[in-house]
Amino acid sequence: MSLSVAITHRLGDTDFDLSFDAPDGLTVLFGRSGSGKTTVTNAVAGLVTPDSGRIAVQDRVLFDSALRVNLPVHKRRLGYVFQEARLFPNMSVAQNLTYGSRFAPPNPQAPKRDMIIEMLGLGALLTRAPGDLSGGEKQRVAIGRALLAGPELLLADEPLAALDEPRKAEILPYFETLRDELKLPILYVSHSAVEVARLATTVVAMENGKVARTGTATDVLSDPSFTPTGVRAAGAILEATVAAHHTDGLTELDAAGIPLFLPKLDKPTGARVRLRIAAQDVILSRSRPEGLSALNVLPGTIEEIRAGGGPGAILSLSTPAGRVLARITQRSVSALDLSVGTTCHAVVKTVSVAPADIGGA
Amino acid sequence: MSLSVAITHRLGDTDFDLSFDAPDGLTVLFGRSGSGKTTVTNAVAGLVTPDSGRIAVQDRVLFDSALRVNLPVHKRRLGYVFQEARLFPNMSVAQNLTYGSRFAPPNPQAPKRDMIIEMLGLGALLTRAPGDLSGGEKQRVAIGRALLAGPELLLADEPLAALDEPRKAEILPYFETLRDELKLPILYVSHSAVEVARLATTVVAMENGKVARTGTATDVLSDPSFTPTGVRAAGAILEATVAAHHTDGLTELDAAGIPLFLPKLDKPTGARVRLRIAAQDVILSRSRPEGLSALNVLPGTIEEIRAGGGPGAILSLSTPAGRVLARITQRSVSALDLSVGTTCHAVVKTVSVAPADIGGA
Amino acid sequence: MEWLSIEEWNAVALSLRVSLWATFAALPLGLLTAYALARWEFPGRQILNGLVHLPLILPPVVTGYLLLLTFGIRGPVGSLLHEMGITLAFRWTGAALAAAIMGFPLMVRAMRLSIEAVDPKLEQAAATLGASRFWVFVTITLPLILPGILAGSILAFAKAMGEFGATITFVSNIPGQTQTLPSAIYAFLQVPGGESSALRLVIISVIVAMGALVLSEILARRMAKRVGQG
Amino acid sequence: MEWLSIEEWNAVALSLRVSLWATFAALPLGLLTAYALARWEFPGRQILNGLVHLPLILPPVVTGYLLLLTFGIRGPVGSLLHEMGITLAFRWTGAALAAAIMGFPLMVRAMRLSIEAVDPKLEQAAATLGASRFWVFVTITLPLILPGILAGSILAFAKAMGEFGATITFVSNIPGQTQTLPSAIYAFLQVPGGESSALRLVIISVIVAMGALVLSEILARRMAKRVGQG
Amino acid sequence: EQITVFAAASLKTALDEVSAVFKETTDHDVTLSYAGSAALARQISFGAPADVFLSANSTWMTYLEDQGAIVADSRFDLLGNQLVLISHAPSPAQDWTDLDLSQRLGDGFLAMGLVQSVPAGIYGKEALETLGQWQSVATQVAQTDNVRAALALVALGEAPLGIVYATDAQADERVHVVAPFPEDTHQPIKYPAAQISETQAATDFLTFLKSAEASALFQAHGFEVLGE
Ligand SMILES: Nc1ncnc2c1ncn2[C@@H]1O[C@H](COP(=O)(O)OP(=O)(O)OP(=O)(O)O)[C@@H](O)[C@H]1O
Ligand SMILES: Nc1ncnc2c1ncn2[C@@H]1O[C@H](COP(=O)(O)OP(=O)(O)OP(=O)(O)O)[C@@H](O)[C@H]1O
Ligand code: MOO
Ligand SMILES: [Mg+2]
Ligand SMILES: [Mg+2]
Repeated sequence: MSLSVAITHRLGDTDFDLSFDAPDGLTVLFGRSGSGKTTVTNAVAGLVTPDSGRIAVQDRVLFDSALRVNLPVHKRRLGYVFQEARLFPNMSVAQNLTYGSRFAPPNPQAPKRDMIIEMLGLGALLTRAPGDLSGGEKQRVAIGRALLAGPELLLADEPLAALDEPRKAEILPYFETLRDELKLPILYVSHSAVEVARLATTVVAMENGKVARTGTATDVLSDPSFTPTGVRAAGAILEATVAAHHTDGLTELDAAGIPLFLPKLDKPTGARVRLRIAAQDVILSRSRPEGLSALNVLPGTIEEIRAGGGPGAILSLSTPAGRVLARITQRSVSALDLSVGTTCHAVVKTVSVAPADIGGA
Repeated sequence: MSLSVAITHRLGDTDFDLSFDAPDGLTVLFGRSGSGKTTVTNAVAGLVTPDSGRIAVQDRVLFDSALRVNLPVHKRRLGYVFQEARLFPNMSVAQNLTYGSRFAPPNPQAPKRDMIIEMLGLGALLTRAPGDLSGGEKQRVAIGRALLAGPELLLADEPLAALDEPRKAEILPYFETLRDELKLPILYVSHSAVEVARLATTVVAMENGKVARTGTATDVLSDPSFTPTGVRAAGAILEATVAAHHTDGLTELDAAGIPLFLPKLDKPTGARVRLRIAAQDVILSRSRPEGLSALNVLPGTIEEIRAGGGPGAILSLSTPAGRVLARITQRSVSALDLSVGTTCHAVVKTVSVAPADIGGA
Repeated sequence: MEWLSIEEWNAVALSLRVSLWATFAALPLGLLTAYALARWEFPGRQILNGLVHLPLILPPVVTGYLLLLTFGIRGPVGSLLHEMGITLAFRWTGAALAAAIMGFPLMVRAMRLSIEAVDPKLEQAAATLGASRFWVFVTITLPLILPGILAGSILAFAKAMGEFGATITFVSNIPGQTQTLPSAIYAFLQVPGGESSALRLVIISVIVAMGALVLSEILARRMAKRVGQG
Repeated sequence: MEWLSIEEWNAVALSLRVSLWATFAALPLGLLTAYALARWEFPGRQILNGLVHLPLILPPVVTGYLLLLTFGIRGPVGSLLHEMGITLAFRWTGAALAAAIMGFPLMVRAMRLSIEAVDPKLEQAAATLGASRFWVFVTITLPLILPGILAGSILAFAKAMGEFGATITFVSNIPGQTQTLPSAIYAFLQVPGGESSALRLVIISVIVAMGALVLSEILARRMAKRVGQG
Repeated sequence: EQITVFAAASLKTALDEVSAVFKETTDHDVTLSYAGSAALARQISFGAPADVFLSANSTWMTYLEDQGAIVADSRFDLLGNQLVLISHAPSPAQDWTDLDLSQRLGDGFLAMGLVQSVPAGIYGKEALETLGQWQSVATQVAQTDNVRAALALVALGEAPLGIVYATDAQADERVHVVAPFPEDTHQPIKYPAAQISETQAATDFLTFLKSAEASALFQAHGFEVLGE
């Protein structure tokens, strides 16, 4: 059990009472503004002392009110990317970046300074004072500072919210590396379905200081009844194997026998990958469609139809590759005469499985 | 000419030299982290005094180095939502919200306090101190504070970045109202293609202190060669008229004779609306597709095919409703034998024109 | 109370009056000076800064003597004020002036430190909302520096309660007019066996000043709670 | 220089030595006290706070008298120290002690204000990066409060340069040992025709203290530039 | 040998000269510490390293004597002084029999030392009481912490009249002596001296104070030398 949290706490009018156990990997805290994500993260960091409970990472107990254990913040060996950058105004960018390394025990696994500076595009800013940075630049420095502390547990509170898309696309794979290669336990707060789908091993959805739902990213995001941050978050996660790299720049995946085409993936043949297919990106067709630009077609059987309050419906399709969600209009449901048990085809455009939605499985 | 900016300025290592004229409406400043968006916004606010140049809103000159005009900040009648909330720590949330109104001349047009509190979900927080708010809550208060100042010019620097999707969806229409009904000139910094497409009258794309490109949202976003914040931003903007509201919750639009179906729009029949169709959400079909759940089909002729460095291509389609962009794989381009002049059909799922992508025209 | 003579009670009352007046009268000018030193660039800034500190640097007797030269009935300023009907020499008002001047550097330094700690970004935010410089100061800066103003005032008040050298040199010791607690204490200490009488007055002086101190701490806490971290 | 006698030069040198020692020796304790008052909750906090302010509240003569009672050769602490080979009474070290104690409240208040202005969020951030309390203080808090430390030190130094009442009462006015500038000025003012000699010394005292003041301002500016707004 | 002399501050000018001569004529070195008599006496009683004490009044010397802090029988009255009424405005000398202090004062102040603790103030009040003039001026007395401050008030014209020692009046040309106080109106003004340590140098210094050479210097500064 990598990260295990069970606490009660009272903050202002909000009563926190939550517990979740997350396996190795990256745990995303998900939920609306004010639901308590930062507070939980602070509790793990030791910046908030819960009224009672227990917090442990791997086999290290950070806090246990019963055993009267409460490891001081600086002994928890964290990196914390705060929601606001919190750079040290008395130091240059370079000094901010290396601040943590002087306290950390030597760790050959720890990320290298130059690599981080390169990845975050901080090369030109090293001698700057934090006050002379733009909002996004500050946040990048904060990310670098946390990573360079060589932490054994990484906390990140909406680390990418202030960044532009290309920068996000550059940084996201790095979080994957931390998760998969360095096996760093990560607690990650995010509002973004894309980030959740791509990074989360486990999703903890919060509501008003409580856990509304936990589960694997696949479970939580493919549950058509659970869309806490808007319908756009609904989507399914499939696993597939890299089958071939084609000369036209496409990579062919094998999802339980079904070929899927994606823009070139930087993974060796045979590698397992994880794909997110947003429910709204799926078109359903009764017959196998011909003459369409969309390359990916998954045959399946309708398992469930959930009509929302609006004109839409979310259909859950059982395919050989796994469950796929489709969000279409109720008008189409009746026009195509779809009901539970109907067989049909899910059509997914190649490129709608966007780079940011693909992660190593 | 609603907002007209022409300045040169040096900040650290960055040389600013830019000019743009934006008509009435909402101008989005768009660009990568560190490109100078906040600096330009600060210059309009009067918080940064440019080395030279001229800034005017409607017929009010705010700054003119030649005429030696430099209106003090407090006389510029602004509302400014800063990138960081900057709430007054010595005041409650309620006091923060009404701070500007005591200085503003009485203005029957100004938004009503209760309406803003309701929209931003601040009702339960009014007596709180700013230090007791979550990150997103702070940002909401900051938005409310700027709006309640009854400004004649609104500046907003990534106002929605810290908010979750449902909250964004609640606030976006309000910016439209400000733009369309109160005719408030707005300068809006954003990284989000969705926000740009939905809100922008004019887009000013910045790069390293310079204007990389300006134009209407339609122009800039439908230009397949210009995708500064990632391929996801490419897309076309169509104008249409509300034709009918159907009982199944769909609204039918008339786009130059082509019927388009959308989830219920809160606009009267006959109203003009603006739709964003992201290039990646479009599927192309040689024949008119049958038996698909997608309701919207636009026939057209291929005008341009732009193959990028990767496996994808962006096709520009001339349809009766206007230009539509489609991003598909080059493999599909050859499989469907598409070339300039080919007629084909653009298939768009109803719901892929998501609520946040629709704005009043 | 029996253990204090009427004259001693008068000294207590007078010391309080002098110290309170000194503190409150110095407040506006102290605040202005602190603000100017913290935020404005002007020629003579360093000179003003030096001038403010002068009473701290000079032995109190010298300050008192300079006050006498300047604000005495024959002094350039004193004679002018005298014509306007304001007499400082040999009056409690003069004692208040001496106390105010002696406490001025302490007051200004404390206020200046807290002004320098105010984040200009908040003031900018207020300006964008339509607040003129004046209103920014009143609604944002002032509330944020209240703890500093309080700290400065309490320092000045405490100093005023203990000030002796400059006061007695400037306005001498006229029971009921200018005989403050420190003068009375000093007088007792000048005669053998006067220690116990002096001690009584010292205790009173300590009680009064400590009361003010504790009060100011409570106030400051309350403010700090309100102001918190934005 | 000809216009100062050797004895007067000695007084200048001694005053400098006493003031510098008083300031530097008081620094660590002053910082600790300021930190404790600003950040820690402990029983007796208010009492400590009162004690720190005492030298400000009491007339200097009383402070000097209490010092004599406590740290004199026959005093409880003084006799102990004496046995350990440390004599304060009637030595320049005693003058430094008196000056340090008189300047202590000024020093502590200034430091405390700046400690209270440090955003605990920055200190938390440092802790998450592995810095223990001690290192947080050294690497974050201390650099951020340097302007306050400087302000406090300069106040204490200026006060030390001007301190007279407590010093002359505690350690007398012995040339070369305890005759500081203010004591020398006092002695001149006690005799007919001494004013011009006193004036010379006053000018020197002002020049020295102003020099220190200007220096501290320049230093503070440089720091402020470095620290800026995060 | 090295000796330290604690002396009342008002003796500074005269004593500086006297000790300079002493240093020249003997091989002793003298350090002089000037302060108020009260401060010096207390310091001596707390073990100050003084060898000789010159007080500006008898009470503090008696205080030390009672504590056994001075060398037995070494005490003697060294100097005397006279109390005078001075004015800022030049005025002819007057006799106390036809001088109405209250009337001369008008609404001005009478500057003098603290009447309960500073010697010149104590003597002054006593004299005015003897002369029957205290009651009429009591509320107009501006008391200072030392007699030099009272002199300064009159010299600057802040107070029209003041009571100081003749030695002070003589040294400041901005003030004018209106009337000396008759000696029988107050306790005699005495500056007692005594030996604190039993060193030879201290004895020598006290002996030298009584010498004709020293007497001449004291007299030059207006003091009255009290023979034994
Ligand atoms: N005070 C300063 N001194 C020197 N350089 C500065 C200063 N403030 C900003 N800059 C630099 O100027 C450039 C523009 O900054 P600006 O804050 O306008 O960027 P931005 O577009 O708002 O970025 P972001 O999206 O990250 O907020 C950046 O490269 C930044 O590093
Ligand atoms: N110091 C405090 N006193 C009282 N209530 C607080 C305090 N800090 C936070 N809260 C409240 O506790 C709840 C949880 O706050 P928290 O900061 O954990 O939210 P969050 O999920 O991180 O939100 P966001 O996405 O907006 O950052 C919120 O309702 C907030 O208003
Ligand atoms: O320091 Mo003073 O001696 O009386 O104020
Ligand atoms: Mg948060
Ligand atoms: Mg910015």
